[in-house]
Amino acid sequence: MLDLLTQHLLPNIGKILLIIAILMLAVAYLTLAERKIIGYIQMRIGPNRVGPRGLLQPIADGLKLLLKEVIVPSRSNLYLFVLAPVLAIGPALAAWAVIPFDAGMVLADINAGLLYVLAITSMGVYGIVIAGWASNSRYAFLGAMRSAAQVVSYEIAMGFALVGVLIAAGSLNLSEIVMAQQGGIFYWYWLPLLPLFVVYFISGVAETNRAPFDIAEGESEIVAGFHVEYSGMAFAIFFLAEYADMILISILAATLFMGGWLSPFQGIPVLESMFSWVPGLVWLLLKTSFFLFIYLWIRATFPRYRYDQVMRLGWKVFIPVTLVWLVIISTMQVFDIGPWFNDVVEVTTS
Amino acid sequence: MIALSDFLIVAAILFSLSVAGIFLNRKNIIILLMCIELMLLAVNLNFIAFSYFAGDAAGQVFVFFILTVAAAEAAIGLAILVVLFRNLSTINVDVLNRLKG
Amino acid sequence: MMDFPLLSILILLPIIGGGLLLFCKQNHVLARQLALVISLTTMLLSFLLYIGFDVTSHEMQFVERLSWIATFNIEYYLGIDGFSMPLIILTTVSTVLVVIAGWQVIQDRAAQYMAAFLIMEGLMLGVFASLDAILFYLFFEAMLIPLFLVIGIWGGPNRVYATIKFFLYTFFGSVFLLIALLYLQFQAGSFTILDFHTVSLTLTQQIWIFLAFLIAFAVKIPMWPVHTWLPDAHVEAPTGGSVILAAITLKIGGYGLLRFALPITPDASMTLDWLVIGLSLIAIVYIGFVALAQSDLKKLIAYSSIAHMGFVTLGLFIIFRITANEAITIGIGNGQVLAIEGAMVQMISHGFIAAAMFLSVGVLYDRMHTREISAYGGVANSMPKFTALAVFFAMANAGLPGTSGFVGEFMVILAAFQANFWYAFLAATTLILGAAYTLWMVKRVFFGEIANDEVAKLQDINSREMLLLASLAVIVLVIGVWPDPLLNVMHASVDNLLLQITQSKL
Amino acid sequence: MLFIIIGIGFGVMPLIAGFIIGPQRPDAEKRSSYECGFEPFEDTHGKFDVRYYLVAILFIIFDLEIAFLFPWAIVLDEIGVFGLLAMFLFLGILVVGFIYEWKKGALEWE
Amino acid sequence: MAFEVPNMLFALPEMLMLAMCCIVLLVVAFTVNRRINLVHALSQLSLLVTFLTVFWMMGEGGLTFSETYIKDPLSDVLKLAICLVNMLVLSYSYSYLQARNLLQGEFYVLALFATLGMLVMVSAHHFLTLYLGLELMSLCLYAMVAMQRDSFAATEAGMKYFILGALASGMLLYGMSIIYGVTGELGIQAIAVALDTEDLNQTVLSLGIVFLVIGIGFKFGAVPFHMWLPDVYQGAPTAITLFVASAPKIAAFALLIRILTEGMGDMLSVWRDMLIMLAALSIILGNVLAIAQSNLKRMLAYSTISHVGFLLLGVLAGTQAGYAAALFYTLVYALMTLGSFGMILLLSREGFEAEEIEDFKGLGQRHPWHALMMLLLMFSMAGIPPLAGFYAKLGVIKSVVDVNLLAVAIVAVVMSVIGAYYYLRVVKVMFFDTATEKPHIAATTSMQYLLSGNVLAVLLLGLFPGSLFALCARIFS
Repeated sequence: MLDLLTQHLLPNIGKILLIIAILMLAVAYLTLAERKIIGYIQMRIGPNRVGPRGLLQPIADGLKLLLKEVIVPSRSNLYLFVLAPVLAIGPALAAWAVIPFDAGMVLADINAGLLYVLAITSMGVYGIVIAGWASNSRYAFLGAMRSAAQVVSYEIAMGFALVGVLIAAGSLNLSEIVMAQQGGIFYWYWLPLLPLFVVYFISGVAETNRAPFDIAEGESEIVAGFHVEYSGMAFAIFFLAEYADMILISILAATLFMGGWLSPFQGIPVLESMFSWVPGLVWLLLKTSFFLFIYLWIRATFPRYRYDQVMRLGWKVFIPVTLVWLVIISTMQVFDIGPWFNDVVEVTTS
Repeated sequence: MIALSDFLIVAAILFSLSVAGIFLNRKNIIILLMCIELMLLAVNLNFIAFSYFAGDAAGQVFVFFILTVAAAEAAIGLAILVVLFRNLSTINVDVLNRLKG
Repeated sequence: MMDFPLLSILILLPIIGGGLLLFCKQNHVLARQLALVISLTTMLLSFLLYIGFDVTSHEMQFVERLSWIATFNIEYYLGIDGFSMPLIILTTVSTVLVVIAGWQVIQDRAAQYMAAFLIMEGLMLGVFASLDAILFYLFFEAMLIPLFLVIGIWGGPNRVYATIKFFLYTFFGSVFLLIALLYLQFQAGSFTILDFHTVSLTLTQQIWIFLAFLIAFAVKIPMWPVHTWLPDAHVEAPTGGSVILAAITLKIGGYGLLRFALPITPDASMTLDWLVIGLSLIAIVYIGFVALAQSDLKKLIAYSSIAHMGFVTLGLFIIFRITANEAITIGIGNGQVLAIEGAMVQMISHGFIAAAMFLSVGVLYDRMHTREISAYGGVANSMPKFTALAVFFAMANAGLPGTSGFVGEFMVILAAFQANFWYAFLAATTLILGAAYTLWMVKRVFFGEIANDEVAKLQDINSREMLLLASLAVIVLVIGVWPDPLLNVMHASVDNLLLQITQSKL
Repeated sequence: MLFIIIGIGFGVMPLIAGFIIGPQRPDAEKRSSYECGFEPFEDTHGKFDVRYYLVAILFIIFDLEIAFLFPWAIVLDEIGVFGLLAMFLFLGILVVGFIYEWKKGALEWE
Repeated sequence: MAFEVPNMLFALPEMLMLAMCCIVLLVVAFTVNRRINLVHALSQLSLLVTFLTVFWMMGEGGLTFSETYIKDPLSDVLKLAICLVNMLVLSYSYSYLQARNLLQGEFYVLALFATLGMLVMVSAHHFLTLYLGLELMSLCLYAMVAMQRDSFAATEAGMKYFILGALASGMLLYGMSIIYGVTGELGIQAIAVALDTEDLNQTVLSLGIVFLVIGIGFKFGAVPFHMWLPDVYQGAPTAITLFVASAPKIAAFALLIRILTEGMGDMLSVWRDMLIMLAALSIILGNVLAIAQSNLKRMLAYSTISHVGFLLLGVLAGTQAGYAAALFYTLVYALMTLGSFGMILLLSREGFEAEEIEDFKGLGQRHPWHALMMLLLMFSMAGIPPLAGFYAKLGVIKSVVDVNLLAVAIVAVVMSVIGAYYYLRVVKVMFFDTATEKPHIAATTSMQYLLSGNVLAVLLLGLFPGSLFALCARIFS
């Protein structure tokens, strides 16, 4: 028992805390990055008072939220009200367990990794619905319903997109999926699965309720969505969850469609050796950052969708597109068409 | 580790709970629906336990299908509930008493 | 024996004809004429049957045998012997009478009325002719449907109660019959009644089967204490219904005992004969007294029917007692033969007499629309011809020598003497009781002062009614003085039956 | 799996911290739920648009379809053309249902 | 893992049905409701085509789809019956539904899918396929019952049906899971082999069978699992009651036969006692409670319960002849139910449901022909010869007598006398009471002809039951 504790449990706890700590930091600075980038896009400079160039701004924000009162509305259901943020953040963090950061650099190398991610992330919707319900407020409730509907709608398109990845890779293990994409930038799945990739990423944006799909918290319509009644740390947790999800979506996009930790220059004679010193983790983080940037870019660029447009896009565009593409690539896979599906890649990780 | 019988006992308890819930519940139809789901989950647990301990995948495949059907069932159940709610404006079990004899 | 399927034609002709009548909807005249033609044809065919019947043989005659439900080995198996022959004639003749009796009286849905009777006729003939147990049961039950409708649709004010009671009583009885038949099939391996006769059974089995038979047929006959449906049904039934009910359906009970209970379970019959004899005597004496107390004409006749049928059961089951008392022998022939033939004659004669009585009541009812004895009085004054006939029938009913009623009762009483003096004594009380209630009724209805204006205004019977009653009177008289043609037909069969019964199956 | 526990724990802790550190000065106005200037007058757990419900149902159905696609996708190479056609049939039926709901307006908002 | 291509041909009827289902669904989706005639015709066509296919393919059979699917004489006959019955149901329902504004495409879609479920169920030879077929059928039926959305009774009936139906499925599944645990198999044949050859834990096995029997009892509506049946029959619109009452019973029969006799045949001694209890209770309670009803649909529901009891008699005999008799009973029951609910449909018109027994008052004068038809049906249900119902009862009672369960047989026949009472009441109302009004009959002529044909079939089967009996017997030999 003690053995189990020291040999197994403690190191893992350590790793987990490490991941979370890094993640939190990332979230914190993602908020700063967001404000900065959008600021620059809009020809302004963004936060610059706290610390050099505003670098301490996220810390200050966090402290402020920590010191604020958590108001529990008088007519809400206390348990559910408290449970909701926990349910929101829990899955957002737990999904990280199976993300491979580099070859073998993964906390839990389970076979059904992708399934796990999908399962865990879809639990996030509970947080939203419960928050809306527990608040017992018109706006919160409406916002919760809307975002829940939106999240589940896009989850389908996302699921179909992931099935495409599965067909191509023939495995649910995220590491194996990455390994299956070996061979350089053109062997990554973004190319053969281009429609699915696009659908996936846009769905990811919608999943996280980010602009331009942020109708659930559209200030002009329903004030702030499901967490309108939350304040202080409780709000902070939702906030954290949202950004953690963003990062998760990005890193998954990198893993599934962009070859994860693989170098983009694999197979290209000169460049391959030139960049071989770069650790896989860096590639992965670069790719992730790229997607995060796109997130922000989109937010700064696009106007908000109307709700019916959101749903229409999800159901009437994405689902048919993914279905058609699934048929195409499964046929390609079975009849070995194209360079991507010729062989099942031998995976060295055990 | 956890033995087969433990799984079965848990499943049996869940199953009994759901059946008891269906028969004792006099308040809310939604709870009835939940009991039905719980019942199916108990069955699933049974299947998975058996299939795992027997090393036979068929049970797990069955679970897959049960889940699917359960979803469809829930869909229909909720649809009927909505229709009933429109007629009744309540989801109390007690009001289901117009048909008697 | 004959290639010509006479029995089938006999059964099917009225059924199909009845079915056709249903299409005559509103055309009453056509319906009546068609019904008469069909019933007459059937009657003539049944006479043909009689002519072709070989009286020396106890074998089944006019046999037709086809596979019907092969899976269960159920056959379409027809044939008649000395027991069925007279009953078939009785059926065909009665139907003609019923058709004529209903000629004018029935104005409401006449076609359907006639159709019901024709269909019923076919089914009853089927009962008497079938030699396959399931076929028998089929006719036996199916008969209930038209009778149910006849009483229910054309019956009196309390008809619903009466019909449902009648139906449920008989149906209840017959389901036990079904179980018994199924059990027998399980034992014998086929549904043929003749095979049932030879199957060997233990006493316990026999007793159970016997009880099942008894329940089924006792309800039908009916025996006390399951008789209560009969007065109700008779009272509510239209005249034709009463006639058929009294003349034929009751006989099916007796026929059933003869065909099933006695030969199949002889040992049980012997063991339990005290039961049947006891019930029969109760029926004869007690019901006789009940009849005395009746104020309703039809009820009176109904109760008298029950008493008379008591003779039938008495005659059938007394045979076992006769064996025990072989020492005392009186009069003609073997006592056992006397008992059984007496019972048969009683059945036939009661068939005609009861029919005549009900027709007579019908005549009165059509004119006065009441059956209360107290509403009549002095009918003889306004209806002399009718009174003459009716009084004759009443005498026959009471068992006046020279009428058929006397022959049967006398034979049974004689046989009873061979068994036990007290049986005979109790049975003989019926002569007194019968005379008492019949004659008292006759006195109150036909003689004395004219009770009221309506009686005074009564029209005497028309030629149609005259024809009906007169022909019946002739039959009653003929059987009364010359029963040989009737007895001859059954001798061989009776002997054979006795042979079977006296051989223990154990 | 440990991760899940810790993840949840990580959610709980700051919440507690927030409760402890943050001031607790509730008053009626503050605790009433947000409305545009007036008092909330009814329980909001009442009716909601049936279309949300519809979306939920459709989601369940499609999500399960995806669940069926997952194992199929993985072993696609092994089950070959027959497996492919079987799944096409499956998807075909799915599409029929999809067309039906589309035509029936289940996907329309506003 | 090599996949051999299964013999698709054995499932051809189902595939055709599925294809037609999809086509009808699309037609419904793309046309407005005014084209309902087209949908009706298409639905009938699909049933007909399926019927013909089954007919054409009769004969050879066997297992296919990895032993999950079977085509044998039993499945052929039941499929033919299901298609035929449903064709009649659709024809009968047309005017009724039209008058109530229920004649929507969805009705046909649900009906066809339910039919598909039944077909699958009938051919299923594996717990999984059995379950899927059952649920496909049940789910459609739940929805159909609740289809009349503005009717309180219909929705309530739908809810009850749903809850108890789902409960039944749960029970059935739990039983299946236990059987799976004990035998390690899910295929009916494999289970039978395992029971035959292996030494298994009898206690647990019995427990599993208890749940299976409870589940089947629920689906059939056998006492004490009958609670849903009267409510559903009464609450649902009559046309849908007709649908629910007829063909699904045929499919349920397949469920019973496949699970208990083909799968658990070796455990006869275990399930027989349970079935005896179910059958006896059903017969007693069904008949007794039916007497108290004034609503014809409800009365027929209780009568159905008693019929279920009778049907179980044949199965619990555990002999080939018993199964054959039960099959015969099922088919005849379907025919009689069709007829009697058809009569209710026939007499119903816009704004008037002829579902109270009183509504039949004086039918004998108003419409003698229809009254005669109803009369034959009622007598047939009561088991009076020479109608088909008699032979149905004869067969099952004979089979229990043959295995020496005389007490059961006696209970059954005595109760059938009580049963006769309430059937007679209908006849009494029709013929002995005088009509208060004389409404016309709104139903189409073709429906009237079909209905008459249906009833005459009951009569004809009563006169010449031999061939159908022989057919049933051949299936189980």
